[in-house]
Amino acid sequence: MNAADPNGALIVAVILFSLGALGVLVRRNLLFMLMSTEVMLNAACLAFIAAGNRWHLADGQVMFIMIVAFAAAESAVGLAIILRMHAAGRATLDADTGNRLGG
Amino acid sequence: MMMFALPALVLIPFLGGFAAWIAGLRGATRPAWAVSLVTLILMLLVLVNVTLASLSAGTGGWFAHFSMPWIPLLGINLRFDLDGLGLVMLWLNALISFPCALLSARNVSERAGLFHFLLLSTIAGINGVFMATDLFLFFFFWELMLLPLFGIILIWGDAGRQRAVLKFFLFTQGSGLLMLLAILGLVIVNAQRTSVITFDYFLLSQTAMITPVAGVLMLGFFLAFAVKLPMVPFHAWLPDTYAASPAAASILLSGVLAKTGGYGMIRFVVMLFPGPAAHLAPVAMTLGVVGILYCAWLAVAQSDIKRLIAYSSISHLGFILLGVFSGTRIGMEGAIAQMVAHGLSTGALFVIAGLLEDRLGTRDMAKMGGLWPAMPQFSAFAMFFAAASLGLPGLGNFVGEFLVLMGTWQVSHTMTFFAAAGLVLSSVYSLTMMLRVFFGPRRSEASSPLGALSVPHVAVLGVAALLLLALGVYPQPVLNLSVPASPHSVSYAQEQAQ
Amino acid sequence: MTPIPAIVWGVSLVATLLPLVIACPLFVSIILMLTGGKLPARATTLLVGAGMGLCALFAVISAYSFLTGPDSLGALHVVLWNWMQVGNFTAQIALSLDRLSLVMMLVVSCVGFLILVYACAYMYDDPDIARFFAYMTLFVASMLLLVLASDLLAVFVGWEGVGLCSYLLIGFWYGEQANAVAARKAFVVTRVGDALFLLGMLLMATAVGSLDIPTLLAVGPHAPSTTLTLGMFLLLGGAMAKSAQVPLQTWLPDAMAGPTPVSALIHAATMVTAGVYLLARLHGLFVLTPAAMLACAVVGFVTILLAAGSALVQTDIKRILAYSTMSQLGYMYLALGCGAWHAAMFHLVTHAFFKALLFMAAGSIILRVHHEQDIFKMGGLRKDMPWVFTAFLIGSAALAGLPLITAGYFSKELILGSAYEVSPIFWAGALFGAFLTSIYIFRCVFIVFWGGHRTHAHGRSGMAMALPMAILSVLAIAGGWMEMPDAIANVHIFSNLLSPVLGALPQEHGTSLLIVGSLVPIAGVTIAWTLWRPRDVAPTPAESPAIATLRADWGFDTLYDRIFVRPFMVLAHLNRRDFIDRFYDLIAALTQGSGQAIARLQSGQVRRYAGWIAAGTVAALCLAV
Amino acid sequence: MNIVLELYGLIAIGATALAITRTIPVHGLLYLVVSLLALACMFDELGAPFAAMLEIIVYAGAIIVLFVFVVMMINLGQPDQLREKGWFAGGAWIGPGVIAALLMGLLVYGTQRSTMAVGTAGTPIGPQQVGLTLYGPYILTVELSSFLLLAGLVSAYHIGRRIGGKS
Repeated sequence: MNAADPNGALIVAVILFSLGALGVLVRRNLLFMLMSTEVMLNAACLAFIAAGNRWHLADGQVMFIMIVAFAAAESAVGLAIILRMHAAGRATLDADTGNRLGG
Repeated sequence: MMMFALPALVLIPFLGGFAAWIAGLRGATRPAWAVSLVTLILMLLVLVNVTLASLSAGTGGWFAHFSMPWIPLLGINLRFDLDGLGLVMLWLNALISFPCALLSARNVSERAGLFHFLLLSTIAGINGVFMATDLFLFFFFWELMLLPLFGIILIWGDAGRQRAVLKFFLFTQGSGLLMLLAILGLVIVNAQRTSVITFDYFLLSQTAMITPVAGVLMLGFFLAFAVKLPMVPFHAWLPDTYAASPAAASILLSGVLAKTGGYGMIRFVVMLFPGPAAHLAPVAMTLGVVGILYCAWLAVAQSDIKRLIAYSSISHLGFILLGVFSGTRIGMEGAIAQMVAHGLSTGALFVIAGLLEDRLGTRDMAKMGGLWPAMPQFSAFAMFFAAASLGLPGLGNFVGEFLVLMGTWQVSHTMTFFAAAGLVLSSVYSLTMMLRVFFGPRRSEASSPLGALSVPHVAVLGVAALLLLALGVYPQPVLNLSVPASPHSVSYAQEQAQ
Repeated sequence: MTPIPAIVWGVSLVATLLPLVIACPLFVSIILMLTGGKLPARATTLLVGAGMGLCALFAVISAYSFLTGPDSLGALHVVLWNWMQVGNFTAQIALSLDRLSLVMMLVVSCVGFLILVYACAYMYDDPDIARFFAYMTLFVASMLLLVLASDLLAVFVGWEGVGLCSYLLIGFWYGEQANAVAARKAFVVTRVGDALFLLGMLLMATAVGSLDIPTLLAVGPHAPSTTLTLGMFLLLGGAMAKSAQVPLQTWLPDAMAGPTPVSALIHAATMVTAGVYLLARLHGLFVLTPAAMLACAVVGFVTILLAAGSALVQTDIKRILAYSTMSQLGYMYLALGCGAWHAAMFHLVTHAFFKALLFMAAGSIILRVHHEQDIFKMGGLRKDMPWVFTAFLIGSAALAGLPLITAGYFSKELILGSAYEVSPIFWAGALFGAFLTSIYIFRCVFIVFWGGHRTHAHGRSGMAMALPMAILSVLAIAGGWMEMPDAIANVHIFSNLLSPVLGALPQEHGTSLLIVGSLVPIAGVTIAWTLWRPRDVAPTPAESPAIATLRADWGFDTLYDRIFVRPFMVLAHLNRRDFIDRFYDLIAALTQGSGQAIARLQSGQVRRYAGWIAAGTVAALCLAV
Repeated sequence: MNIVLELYGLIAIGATALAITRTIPVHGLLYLVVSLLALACMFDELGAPFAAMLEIIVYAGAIIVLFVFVVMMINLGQPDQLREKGWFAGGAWIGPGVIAALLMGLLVYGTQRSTMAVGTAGTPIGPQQVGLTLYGPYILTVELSSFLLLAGLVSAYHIGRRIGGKS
């Protein structure tokens, strides 16, 4: 396959990252915040892969694998917390009520 | 014997304090009190011994010396030297500490042992401050005298004590830090110059004379002592602290502790950095005058008797600043005489205020009034000390104030003029205090019967009155004795060697 | 360490007695203080009588032996001890007796003795009699120190000492708030003068190097004239406050709150004249500063007229006497300002006699009419108390200066003569003052002693009160005969006595001045009679706003209250919590506030944290890019 | 310019934008899957086929399914939708929008300032190469991520444990 232009990929990564950040900041629903985090992680992956392509090294993909592992752990824990909050009787998944400890 | 007398003056009260603590562990008040009194008497005996030996050595210069290595690596020694100024201050401390111990017996019923321990530690620290000639040791004692006092105020003070102690702590420790920096700076400068690390006062004084950064270093010392004295923009801690302290601590604070500031000004600012101090003098004197007037003015408006005395005390301390920085011998002598007289008169006034608070259960002068018939003897004493505090000639304070004014007059007529206006204001607040507390119609029924004074009170107030009178009519011995020795004069040790 | 200087006892009798003159009342005072009121009243009065008697006796003996002694023209010094010696400044506690201090010492000790004897009876029933006499004797001791001290600084000890005793005695009946307030006012106002005095001393000490009065007089004239003028102005300020001269006069009328013997001794005979004495002692320097002398004369001149005007409308008998004291002191200041030292001293002496007498008589009246002091509530007392009436009449005559028969006449004529010498305006003003004096004092006499009864007098004045009054009555008449103008009789005992110290008496003037001066008091008495002679209706004080102002001391009190006292107190109360302290509190509050503001960031809201992280990233990128 | 790459990029961006603005979680998740698939295609275009496969299998296949499970378990309903709409009030966008825009602008500026030259045309990097690198120089990282996964496992188990006990 032909090597693609990593610049374009980088811009896409940046836009995706910003969108993810926007999601985290805007959404009050914990579920969507976790999803936005995933988006940000993916954007980082894209940047790594693009860089790996540019230098023609496998390290980019290694980093991708690490990120995937991290994302898996993070979403597992995050979702567990959401479940727990739900089970504890928290009516909504509103993140802004998270400061009322005791749930 | 003389060799070990100086460290003994520090060790005796400190160890005595431990003994009092142990004696008071059972909860009984009496044994702790007895131990503390015995300790003070022992200390007094040692002091008498030192004084006799010093007098035989003649006036001027350094009387006694003690030195022992402490941390040789950094050139820190346990070094004590005694000159006339130190001796007079030691006497003041010894005299003031007696009423503290004598009268505290009544006020303190809880944890008396601890109280006596803290009190005696403070006294030990003050003694050390007046003798230490190793700057590190000086700083050590400087802190040692303050820390127990925080404890005393915090445990036995009145309702506003926490805030007061916080203020006291921030001011004194903050300024103490500046002094530590100045000490270290001086040591480093000296080490660069002579490649010898030492904290010795006499050696450092050589460097202090010539170093170009002397001005900055001096400011560090100056600020620490200005806060302690206190000088006017830094006085805010004092009224709160005095008002919140238990009687013994107020007496000690106003009687001696404030004088450590004046002592430090003489020994570590004017004597150590004569050049920069002369440059600073107009500022310091102006602040002194401002303090005299401003605090006298504030004193007039106070309704809390302890705060009134506190402000009057700051006002009088302005004279010390004025005298020390007047740069004249006469002003310096006046400042020293003022320190002694002020220690006695203000200490006595705080004894009186403490007793009033004790008997009436309030410090608010609006609730007093017409107390003279109820306690004539006591009121007469109050009148005496009020007169002393307004600078009545024939009493000690006048000697100090007159000499200070005389010294100031030679430097600036304007400042003297304003300082003399302070004399008028001092009569206003002193007499206002008398008017509101003792004269006028009886305003309230006392919470407890007012009765006669106890024997210790009469003794304490009587002795203070006699000493003030003696200082007022025949101050010459004190004036002769209290000449501060210069760091450049031959030290006692060298003299002995010759 | 210098050895304690041995007390230098002079060989002569005088040198031995002189310290004792001061020590006698001082010891009495100390004993009374230490016993703390436990002595019975009889023992107290005996002790006081004995102590003061000894004091007066010693004073008379030492005066006699001094005048008959070898150096009766010079001065005798008794150095007690070195007070302070710092650098090249030395102050000694030393007494010196010359002819000037001798006169003053005699006045203080003898008049003092008489007044204290009177007071023994006056205060006998007061429960606090011991305290009263402790203060009184302390006052006499301080006053004698003031008079005899040879060092200005030691004079200052006495100066402040009498001030303190005056304060204590004005506020003696402290149960009344007003008395204690008046006492404080007296002390503070005189303290203003004391501060000026102190500054004057500092100036002189710096210029001359010593405060020893003989040294000052010897070396002082060589000082620069501006220094000298300034110094004399400052000392004059101190003297004026003590003598209640305009503009520092406001304390004296209020000082009448004290017991009447106090007013007699302190606020008429002795303390208030201390300023006159001081200036007379320093006349050698004073004469070199014409500006200060002129100021002194003007002050005296103004005071004469203002005080006489106020006295004219007072209703309180003691306040009338207080204003008259002020006015008479004005005469002394006028005399001093005109360089008539003899006249000033002579008037001081005669004034001490007749004013003490007047106060004693007034005290007797007050005591017997149940402490009523309003003259319009008295009346017809001539028949109830003939002897007191006689004494009061003699005192009034002397105060008014009725010609030939009274002491006041001769001393006032001496002053008028010297005033004419300087300026006819001074003379005319002083003469007008004398006119007013005779009006106001005889107004008082006619209202109090003539007319119908408006109050009931009881009891009798005892022997101890009558005798001093009798003696002073004699002195108030005969005291003037020791110094008469040549036109009447060539008697110059007083001026001859003082000439060695004060210089020769200046040349006298013709008899025309004397005649005018004699007629004016008589005219005044006549006018007083026409205005206030007994009528059918009871006299009432005239009322109008102008008179109210006049009665309130020309509004000086209100003015000072508005200008100084009230702003001072109001501002002090506004700033009671100390704005510097507030400033530190502000710093503390700011620190605390910012801490809380930052703590609020720790909200527990994940989104906010994320926002901050993002913002931080943006900031970091901004820096990095 | 590689048009295909840009196209995939646009799809990813569009899908993501839709994903984060949905009010119904399942819709959001579906858009997210689309976005992930587009990204996988980009990976493949960028010469990382192994990563593309992993992206589809692990991300889209495992993690998103986990999300779906959770969505099913917490059973969100109509009121939640309305509330979500309420949370989208205009004001809520301003702050985050500004920050995100700034972030984007800065990152774009930063990455484009030093333009990356198009790399040397090379063959795609296969799984073998990746595996060798992973278990060669990066072995320590692998171990660390195993810790991380273990920790995630334990904590997820611990947090979720008491749900049953409570009901």
